[in-house]
Amino acid sequence: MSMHKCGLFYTTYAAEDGLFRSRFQKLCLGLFLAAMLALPQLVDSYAVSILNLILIAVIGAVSLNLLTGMCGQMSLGHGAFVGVGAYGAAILSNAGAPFVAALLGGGAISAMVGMVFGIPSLRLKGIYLAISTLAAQLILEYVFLHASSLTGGANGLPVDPPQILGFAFDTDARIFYLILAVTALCVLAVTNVSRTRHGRAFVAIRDYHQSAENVGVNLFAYKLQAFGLSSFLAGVAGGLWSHYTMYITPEQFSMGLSISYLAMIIIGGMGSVIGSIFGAAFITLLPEMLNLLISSLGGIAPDLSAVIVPMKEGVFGLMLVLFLIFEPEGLARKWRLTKAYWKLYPFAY
Amino acid sequence: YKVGLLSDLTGATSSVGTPYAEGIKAYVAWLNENGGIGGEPVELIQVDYAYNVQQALAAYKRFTSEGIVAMQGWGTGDTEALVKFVAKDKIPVFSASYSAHLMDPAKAPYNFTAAADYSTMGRAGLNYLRETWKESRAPKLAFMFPDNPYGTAPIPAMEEYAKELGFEVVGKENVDLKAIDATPQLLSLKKAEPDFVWTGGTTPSTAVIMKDAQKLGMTCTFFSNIWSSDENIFKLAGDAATGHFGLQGAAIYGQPSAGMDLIRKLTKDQPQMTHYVRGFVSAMVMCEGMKMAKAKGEVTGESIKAALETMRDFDPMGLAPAVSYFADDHRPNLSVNICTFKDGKLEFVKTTVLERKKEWLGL
Amino acid sequence: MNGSSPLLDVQEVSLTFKNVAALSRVTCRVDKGSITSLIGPNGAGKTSMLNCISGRYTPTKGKISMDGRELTGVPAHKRTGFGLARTFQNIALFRGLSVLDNLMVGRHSRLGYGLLASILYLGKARREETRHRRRVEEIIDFLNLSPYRHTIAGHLPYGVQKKVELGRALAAEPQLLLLDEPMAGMNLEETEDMARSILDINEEWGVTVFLVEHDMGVVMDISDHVIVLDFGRVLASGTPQAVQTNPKVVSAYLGDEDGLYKGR
Amino acid sequence: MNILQVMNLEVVYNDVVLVLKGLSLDVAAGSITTLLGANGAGKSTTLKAVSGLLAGENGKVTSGSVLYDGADTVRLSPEKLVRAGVFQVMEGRRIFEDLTVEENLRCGAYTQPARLFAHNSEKVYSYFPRLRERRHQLAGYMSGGEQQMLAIGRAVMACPKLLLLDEPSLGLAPLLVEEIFDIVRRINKTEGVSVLLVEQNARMALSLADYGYIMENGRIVMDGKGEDLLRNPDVQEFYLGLGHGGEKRSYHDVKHYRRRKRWLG
Amino acid sequence: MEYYLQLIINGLVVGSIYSLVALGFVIIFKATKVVNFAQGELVMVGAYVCFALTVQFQLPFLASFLLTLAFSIVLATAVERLILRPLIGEPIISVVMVTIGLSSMLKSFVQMVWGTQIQVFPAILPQEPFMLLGLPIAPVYVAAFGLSALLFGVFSLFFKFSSLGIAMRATAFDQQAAQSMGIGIKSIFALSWCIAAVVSSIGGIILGNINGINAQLGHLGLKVFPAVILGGLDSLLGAALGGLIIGVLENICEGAAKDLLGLGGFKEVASFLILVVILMVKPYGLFGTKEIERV
Ligand SMILES: Nc1ncnc2c1ncn2[C@@H]1O[C@H](COP(=O)(O)OP(=O)(O)OP(=O)(O)O)[C@@H](O)[C@H]1O
Ligand SMILES: Nc1ncnc2c1ncn2[C@@H]1O[C@H](COP(=O)(O)OP(=O)(O)OP(=O)(O)O)[C@@H](O)[C@H]1O
Ligand SMILES: [Mg+2]
Ligand SMILES: [Mg+2]
Repeated sequence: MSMHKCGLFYTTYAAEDGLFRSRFQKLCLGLFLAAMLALPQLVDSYAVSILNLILIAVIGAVSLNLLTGMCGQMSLGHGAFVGVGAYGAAILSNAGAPFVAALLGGGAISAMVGMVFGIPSLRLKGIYLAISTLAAQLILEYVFLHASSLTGGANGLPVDPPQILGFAFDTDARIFYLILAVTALCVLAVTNVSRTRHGRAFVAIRDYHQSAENVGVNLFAYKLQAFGLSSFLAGVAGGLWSHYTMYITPEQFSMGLSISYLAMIIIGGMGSVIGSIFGAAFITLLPEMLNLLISSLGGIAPDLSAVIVPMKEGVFGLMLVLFLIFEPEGLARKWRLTKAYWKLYPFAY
Repeated sequence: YKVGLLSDLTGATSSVGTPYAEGIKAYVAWLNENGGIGGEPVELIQVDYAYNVQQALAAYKRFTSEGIVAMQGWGTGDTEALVKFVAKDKIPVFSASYSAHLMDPAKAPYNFTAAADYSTMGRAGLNYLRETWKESRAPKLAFMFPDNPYGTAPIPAMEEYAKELGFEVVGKENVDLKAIDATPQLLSLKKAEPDFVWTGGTTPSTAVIMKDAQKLGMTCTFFSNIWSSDENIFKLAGDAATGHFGLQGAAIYGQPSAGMDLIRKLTKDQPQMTHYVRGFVSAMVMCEGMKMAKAKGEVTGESIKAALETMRDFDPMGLAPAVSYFADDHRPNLSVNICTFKDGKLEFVKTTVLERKKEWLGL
Repeated sequence: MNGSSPLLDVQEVSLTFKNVAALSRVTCRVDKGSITSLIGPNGAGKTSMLNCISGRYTPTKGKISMDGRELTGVPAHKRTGFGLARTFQNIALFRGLSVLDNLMVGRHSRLGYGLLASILYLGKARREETRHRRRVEEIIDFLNLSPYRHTIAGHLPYGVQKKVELGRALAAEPQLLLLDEPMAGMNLEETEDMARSILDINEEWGVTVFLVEHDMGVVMDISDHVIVLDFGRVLASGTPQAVQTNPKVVSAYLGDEDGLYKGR
Repeated sequence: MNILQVMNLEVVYNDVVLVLKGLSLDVAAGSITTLLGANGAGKSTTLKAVSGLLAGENGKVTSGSVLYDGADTVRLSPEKLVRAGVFQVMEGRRIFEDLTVEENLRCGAYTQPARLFAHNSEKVYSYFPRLRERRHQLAGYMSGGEQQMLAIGRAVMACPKLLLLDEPSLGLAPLLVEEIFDIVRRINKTEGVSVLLVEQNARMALSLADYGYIMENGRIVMDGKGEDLLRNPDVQEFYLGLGHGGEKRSYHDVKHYRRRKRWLG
Repeated sequence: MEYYLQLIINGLVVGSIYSLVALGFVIIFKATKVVNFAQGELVMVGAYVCFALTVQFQLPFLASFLLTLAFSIVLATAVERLILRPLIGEPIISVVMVTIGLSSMLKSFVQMVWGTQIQVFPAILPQEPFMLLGLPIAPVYVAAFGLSALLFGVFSLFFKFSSLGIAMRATAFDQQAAQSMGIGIKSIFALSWCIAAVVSSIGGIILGNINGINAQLGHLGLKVFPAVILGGLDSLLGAALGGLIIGVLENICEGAAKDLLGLGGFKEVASFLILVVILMVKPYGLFGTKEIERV
């Protein structure tokens, strides 16, 4: 009879610190990635495009989670930071920069703008800061519209699909791989930050800024770094978005976008990277599911669907409310519970 | 044949988006009962995108994966965002965003509209006002519009044309779509004493402007574009609206024509907004293109576009000025219905027809 | 007294809020290697004093220097670099972090890698993390916190939280440890435990301790030197024996003589 | 006659953590009764169970009863209990920092008719002259001792019959500890308020109290008259820090082994 | 010069609407520490209900006014009970998000019941403007101005001197401690929401008189943020003045940006821009209570 170890034991700190601690987890990840890679071949382009939207949203949500969930600085202007990246990348791309450079450049511009709007965090806390980021949202929207020589103003800005080394990512399936890769990198980056010095400092600022300062965390510098990194990633999401949609207008980066990012991290679970992924998927899928439902109802009972259509926004609101009331830690907690259950399976008790 | 219908039923523009979509659906339903496209029905797939670009994009992807051959779009943001997609996928789109640059096939090869662009409307309005101007001095003109893509779109073109016609432009002011007060802007205009003021917002914001202007005792005449002067203007502005002008791309409910009789029949004499009529026309023009394509062979996005580009002076049952498209010019016409606000009603005045000038295309 | 070179030197420090003088011209010193206690009635300015030293407040007047280096004007977050660490009167843990991470944050200023290294988390960052983790584990062992290593700090019992806070301060490997009422709200057993830890820190690790505490039993027992504040002024200063018999201290702070043991 | 009788009380937090495991105690009318115990033993929980404040923390009484003046109060809301004369001074003072001293007192007097305010506040100011000086100051800026005085002052305003005090000496200077305890004694003597006192400072508490209970892990493990408990060798060792000869131990002598003696209960 | 003077007066006049809505916001915040992003939607619902009663059910205005207030009370109680009470003690962002969710639900509710069409209010107030320093002012605005002044006065006294008002502030600071004083925090919460909803409905009725109502009316709530933050979240005076200041600033900016910079459409952004600048100098707004931060 052989003995199996029950539970996990680590022999080095590094192993305990690893992202995927057991062989089983690594296997799952491998399977998941393989499935993702095969997916565009298996499903239709609508499904792939939804996946693309989700993946872009994941970057936005994960980056907002870094700022709001981890560092505790609530931002109502994240949509605009995505917009800065979108415009930045589009302008660079149109000026002839290669895609990767444009994407990083857009992120960098967004990071700078984000840091500028992060300056008030030096003095403002809580809701006061949130409102000042709302100001950022409105000011940036104004700029998108009025700097027409750069942004095309009201008419918007066309962008070509991304090209790397002559290969054009011009179909949903092709660009999917590109977006998937970038998203994976961004998620990895945030995960890494969260388990190192900077991530801990961010959480420290969130939990008790006075004592964070006394253990040597430079509050302002770290808040700015959080704003900077978060908007950098938001900018990358924006760059992907602009290259994916190939046409950007100021309306795409309105306050509604900021709110839906917040909804994503709330529903996913504040401060949790995996939660942001779930949240992004949930919020992106919600209107699609409702629309599908309404269309299918439309076939059966057209009168009913007329009543249901206005309920869509209500359902979004209701979801938000229900999650906050019944699952305030979001989908991330559900995930943890499921995982804990399977880890001990079949010896769950 | 499947046709996508992207509408705003719940979002920021839902108050006009809903009747527009109703118009489209009414026409298609009627068409299907009367033979469809050469015997085949048109199946509308409606999606409410709540005026959100991302949802519009997702909806469009769903349409394409369901195999639509054409699409009825709606607002500025979503139409613009889809320009490149529809071009690539070869799906002709009729939208209710009448930006001039969508009329240029070089920039937006698969975009069509059933009504003249905002710039043309503005020009037509100016043209009419200039014609009726009796005094010897140059008429003074001012603009009031929301500071958004839709509001700013026609302004440069109108300014240029106004100069050409001998207007003196005396002011430009922004009034937000959600404004509840336009006094500061009007105060600033009042100094310049304009004779005519362009209002390029929505009906509520136009109503605010008209009321505040009346309150301030201003005597200027307002002329407003297609989205800012529907039947609600009297409800909101009361008699402050009387005597001003609105520009329309389609008939007003009740304006006699064959098409209107049909609409009356379909709606059982329930009055409909002009947006309904315009949606009706938009669907009609699109279906006409599909019929033409069918007559030549297969109905695909590409063939519909080709067929539409051979369309000459198609009369949408008298509900709107005749429509023609060209391979290098997607302006349906350069005709604009001028109407005035009188006795609590919109009243048709005349149709102004401008020359199809090449240099105006896309501007 | 062990050693007489001052580690911390407070010169004529005054601190005023809108109209309250929390500290007025306080001069005192903490000798290297000693346990020095700061006592005084509520509102005397003890916490304010610690706040001035740790950089939370900026004195209106006066100078504070540590090991000969001027502290005044140095921002709070840089003072860990001077070898300064503190705990708080009301528990100020990072409630959402595990005990281990709380202590790792305590080491924040000793980790040197930058944001980019954090993002990539390769080579240098990884090595440093492991190295410092080892050190932190020692502190965890020392304070008997191992059972709670991965527990979220906010879920711990009060007494343990107080210890984690001490651990977090220790993680910075300070020369001077400022403790603000570490025994408040603890029962005898925990008080003895905490006192023992403080003595060990002082004796074995050679850390100088500046202690604010109302438990006279502890203060008089473990301190080398006691400073008494009253209304923001130094009322008395000296050995525990000298201070507890000082009539001014008795009437302002201790009450009758067995006030000494009122602490316990 | 007992004003308070707690019988076999069980309290559960978050539906999982069983904190009180059948606790029973009595408070005689007009007496001071003290409840001692280690950190986390459940002292505050006991008080909250009596005053009805458990619900706010996800706590529930799962069995047992609390009789106040002979009537079961387990299901009563805190506001009803305050009106009936049970008032808890919570751990950590919990004053309303952005209200002034006087406004804090008005909160304390919330259940009392407005006309009594002047009289009662006069009484508080006579107990705590320092509060009178500061009546218009924001309470948040006061020192710890003053805040504790205010917290007790608020209780006086409510004219309770049973006062529950949770660690009133926490963080107070020795002189003030004495002062606070004096005042508790005065309130008890002059107004006949019964007091249930939870304290870490066993020496003070036992010398003040008529009767004392010692709890461990959610149960009472020992009880007796105040002075009896003071003389009990176990209490002396574990709560008073005295060696076997009754002399004060030095902290230097406490060795590294962890004493974890528990009474069996 | 007269032009600028008129701009200022007009700003004050329009600002009084902002003040009115802001007051409701501050009342909720003061008693429950809830930052209510659904304030605009409360206003909207009030307006719609009153519209439905007067126009659709043909009730006399006074009756429908009172019924509207009654409805607000019911709505507020329900909202407080079902949505906000479970969130007591949760972090600020959760509360903000729940009110955002609430605003979506209210908007959707209005669209379901009344559709998306613009609805027009019966003219309750006289329409004839009167002149103030050469500027005609509609009576609606006078009503708003008077009402916000009145509410400001009443509630300032209420929060300062009445037991209930003080108890509300105490509850906002520390619910459990308030409970231990015998303050029934549930009724305090319900009450403060009711008051705020009533104030909002009145605001909605006034607003409906200005330019009809549609489902986008709630956007007004966004306007209120600069006002309340500028004044200080928990200050009634701040809300009252903040609204007026924002009104004036918007007007001045509209004029000045035009005259000096040639920028159009600056009005909407201006208030937020100025807000950020002011907050940098005064992080708790003009009259907000500074958070007492002691360690
Ligand atoms: N941030 C502040 N703003 C205004 N006054 C303050 C502030 N911090 C402290 N004070 C005042 O300074 C004085 C000293 O307070 P401090 O907290 O230093 O006292 P303490 O000696 O630590 O008292 P305790 O033993 O109760 O902790 C008090 O009167 C207090 O009100
Ligand atoms: N709200 C709560 N949720 C979950 N557990 C709790 C809660 N409050 C207290 N506990 C747990 O119940 C136990 C008893 O707590 P209680 O506060 O009653 O102890 P105590 O005897 O008053 O201790 P102290 O001396 O620290 O005040 C502790 O283990 C504590 O962790
Ligand atoms: Mg202190
Ligand atoms: Mg306790």
